[in-house]
Amino acid sequence: MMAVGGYCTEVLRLFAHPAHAGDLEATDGGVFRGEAAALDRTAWVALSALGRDGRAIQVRWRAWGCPHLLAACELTASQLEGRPLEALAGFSLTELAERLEVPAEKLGRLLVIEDAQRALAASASSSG
Amino acid sequence: MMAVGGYCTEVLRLFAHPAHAGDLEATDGGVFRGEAAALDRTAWVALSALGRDGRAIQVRWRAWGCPHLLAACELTASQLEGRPLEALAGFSLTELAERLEVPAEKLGRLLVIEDAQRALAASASSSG
Amino acid sequence: MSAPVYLDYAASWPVDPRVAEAMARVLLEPDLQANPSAGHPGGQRAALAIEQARGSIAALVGADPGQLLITSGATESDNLAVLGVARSQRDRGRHVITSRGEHRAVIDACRQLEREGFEVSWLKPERAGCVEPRQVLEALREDTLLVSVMHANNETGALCHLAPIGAACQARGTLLHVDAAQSAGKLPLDMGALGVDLLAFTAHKLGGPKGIGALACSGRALAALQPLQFGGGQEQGLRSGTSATHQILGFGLAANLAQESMQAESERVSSLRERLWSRLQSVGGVWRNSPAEGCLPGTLNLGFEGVEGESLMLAIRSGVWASSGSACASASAEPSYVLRAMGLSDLACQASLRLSLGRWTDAAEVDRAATLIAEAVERLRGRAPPDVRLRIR
Amino acid sequence: MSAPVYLDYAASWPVDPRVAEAMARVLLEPDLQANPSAGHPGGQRAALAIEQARGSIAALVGADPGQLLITSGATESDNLAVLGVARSQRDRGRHVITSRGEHRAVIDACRQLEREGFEVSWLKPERAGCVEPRQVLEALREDTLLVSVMHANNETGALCHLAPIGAACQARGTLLHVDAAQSAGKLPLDMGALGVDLLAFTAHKLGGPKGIGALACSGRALAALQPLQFGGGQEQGLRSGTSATHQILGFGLAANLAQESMQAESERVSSLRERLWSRLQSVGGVWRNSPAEGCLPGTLNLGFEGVEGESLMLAIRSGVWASSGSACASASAEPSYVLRAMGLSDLACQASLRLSLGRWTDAAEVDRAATLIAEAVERLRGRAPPDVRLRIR
Ligand SMILES: Cc1ncc(COP(=O)(O)O)c(C=O)c1O
Ligand SMILES: Cc1ncc(COP(=O)(O)O)c(C=O)c1O
Repeated sequence: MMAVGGYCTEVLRLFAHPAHAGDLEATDGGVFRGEAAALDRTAWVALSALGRDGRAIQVRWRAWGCPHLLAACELTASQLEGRPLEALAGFSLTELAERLEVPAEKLGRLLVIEDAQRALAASASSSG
Repeated sequence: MMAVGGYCTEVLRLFAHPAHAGDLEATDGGVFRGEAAALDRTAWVALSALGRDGRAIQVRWRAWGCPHLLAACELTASQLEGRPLEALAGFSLTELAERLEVPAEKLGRLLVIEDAQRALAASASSSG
Repeated sequence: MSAPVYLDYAASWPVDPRVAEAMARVLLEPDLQANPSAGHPGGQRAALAIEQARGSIAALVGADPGQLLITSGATESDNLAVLGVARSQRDRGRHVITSRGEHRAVIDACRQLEREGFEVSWLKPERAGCVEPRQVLEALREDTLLVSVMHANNETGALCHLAPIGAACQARGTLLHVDAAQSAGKLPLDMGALGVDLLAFTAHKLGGPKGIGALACSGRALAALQPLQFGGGQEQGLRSGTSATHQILGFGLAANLAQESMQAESERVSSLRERLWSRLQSVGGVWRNSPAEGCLPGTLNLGFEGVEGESLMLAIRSGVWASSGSACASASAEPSYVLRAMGLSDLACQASLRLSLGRWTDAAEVDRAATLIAEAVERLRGRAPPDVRLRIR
Repeated sequence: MSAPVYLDYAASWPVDPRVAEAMARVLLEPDLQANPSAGHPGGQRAALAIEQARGSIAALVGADPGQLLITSGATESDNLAVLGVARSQRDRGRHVITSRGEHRAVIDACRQLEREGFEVSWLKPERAGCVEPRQVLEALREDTLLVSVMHANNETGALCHLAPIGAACQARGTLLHVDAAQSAGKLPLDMGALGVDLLAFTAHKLGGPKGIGALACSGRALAALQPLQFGGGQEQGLRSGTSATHQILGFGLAANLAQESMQAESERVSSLRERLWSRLQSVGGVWRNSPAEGCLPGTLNLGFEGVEGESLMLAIRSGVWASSGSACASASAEPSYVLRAMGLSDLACQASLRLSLGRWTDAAEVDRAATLIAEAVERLRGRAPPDVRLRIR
């Protein structure tokens, strides 16, 4: 459902309460990082994950971009949390884009999240 | 001064109180008549004058046409009254048109009054 | 002294007081003041309210909201339809069909097309300003891009049979534009069922504000239009310019009110019109230019032998406001083509008067107007040369 | 909770309540409901009221009432000027000069001219969206029909030096069109003294209603215009369509009110804008896109390092309504040409925000807005990757 303002209620909720926004410090476990930016600089995403026992037990994001991007980062981070480290990439954004009702002209920006995920996964596997 | 409605106050006054509208019956004196219509039938004027002692002692008009024409007829009749019968034609309408603020596209219609005056004068002179 | 009787609804309706009050609230409502294109909640609220009104306006002519382009009035809608289709489709043909009985918005847009190299077939209306379907069918050609005919004539109220024209145009892929400025909100209209591709109408002829109108478009019409004015991309990019929230909301409410009362009003108003006609016949020497059947409920065009129209207008104007000729065709003094085409002499054309009734006309007003008009007719006849009366027709 | 602070005056002003109330009276006044083209006293009264309002509107830009064409807004006025001059003068030349910093109403009308075979010189604005007179002078040619430049840029508020452009155009007999939608009613304007031939403005940017505007024209401009829409012959035959009495009277009153308070308001509003700017500087990493001198009183375009514009808009929107980019340029998400031409990176363009103040902005609102914006900036910076802040320019 579109709320007033061109954003669906899910985007508004995630934008207002970004529980996974932030960074991770290495405590007991390794911290992996992945970062990516769009060529046209309309989106910039940095992910970090705290790995323990082969799983990402905490995932955090920082991003520069439109509300849809920020909400998508929040959703991604919450969905990555708990996954095996080797499954941090390859996560499809189609369902997420639908859930957030991302307008067509912004879909390209979400690919930056995929890129950051891939970078995150690469960092986990190289240190693993 | 233009009053509301596109007619100056003089036209409104003459239209509302056409003292000289009507016809004349021959009483003691001769009654002369002159009539004219515009080719496009946008104006039709009939003048009648009661002559006595070489003068038009009463002048009346009937007309079919717009308010400017009717007001011009009233003004013409009142100005003709009292004139020598031989001076019933040749009366200029320029001053009258200005006084009544006749719009340019209607000026042609006033010529019908001139024609009717000429016919009136001719009728007076032929019977004189 | 009582207020003058307003019998000039065909030129413009007084704004419905309910519409006026709603518009006043919109103009004073802080939440609806923003630019409807703005991204913040203020803009979005205005945009949402507009979309709701768009639905009401579209429903009046059997259209979906997505088919409705909002304009500044029927003049703009007519021009957008005629110029917009022809200019963008000029590679597909150069032929347009319309009639000499149309409103000047269509006539003058078509004259402009002639200057731009198009060929226009000017049909001669056969019935009180309206063309017969047969005339259109005969004029249709391979290269005809557009047919533009009016639904109800603004001078006489005569109604055109649209359905056969629509069917013929659809069969050939020719776009059909209909000027329904006079009929929208007064008679049921379903553009899809009638085969109409572009339908122009305006708020101020149905109780809404002046300066706002619409062009309802079929899908193929939307695809075929070139805008008259370019810019911010409002109205699907086909009519740019900041949306006028209060105007559109006023139009929407007027459309709802018209829809609700259409059936009852149409009966009430046409019976008042017949009452007026029968009272006026008492003065004798009166003829009716409007058809008795197949006519808008509120329009009565007539003439009095021996009485010139403009003088009659002036003679009654402290008590009755009406039009000689067509007020929406502006202040020009040209004799009406529509009436001349009906076989009336120039004299009879100049003698004609349009009395038009609407939502606030009542029987007492009709009777008062009839009395005043009859008196004025007698008075003016007394001032006319005796022969005029006989020769008028 | 207090109402949101409205900082989007550049997109549209709330209607002045005095104007709204006057319009409500007009909409409910029986004597002003008739079609202003009608010959009876109802029509004439409306026409007289309109002529009075026309005088007020014209006076705002130093024009006579006879020079003023009333339109549906600045979009239509811009299109009428650009398309109307070029189309009617195409036998005298095919060259038009404008800039890439113009409002889309001018840009898209000029693009249409290109499709119609005209050649358009697209100047690159050198200063916050405005061209320098030198640029125009260099581009003028023998066959230049029209120059179209804006007075105040809608995104940045930067003002163009019109007088040297006007003088050069007059010396060559080239018509000069100026889009003054942002400046009319806020700064003194005398089109004659500036050598401007066509001047477009709109009521809704100065406290009047949406959906009504004007194009003020010199004598030679009036002689050179082809209408966009044809019909009843209103507005000297150059803009047909039933005149919208309530809209024009609202525009007239808004023009009077703007005229009266122009000097005082301009000082008051620009000092509030500086107050806002200085409060916002406390968050650091803020840059100003609007020029500090030669700018509209109410416009402040700026950006915050590390903060994206649309997210900032959303973060503040329960408390502050503003625009990222240009709301009147519609819902398109293209990065602003004006800002890019100022040398800003795409990132910085996307970070930019337009805060615009007007008649009902006060110091308390400015302070509240500054606090809310500063908090949101801090919050969003906390969510951005640390490097963004450094690399943004
Ligand atoms: C048949 C018809 N078409 C078009 C118009 C023009 O409408 P608007 O006044 O909304 O421009 C009118 C009346 O004015 C009309 O009667
Ligand atoms: C510079 C400029 N020109 C033209 C317009 C369009 O004006 P309107 O909304 O009246 O069509 C605007 C704003 O909308 C503007 O800022």
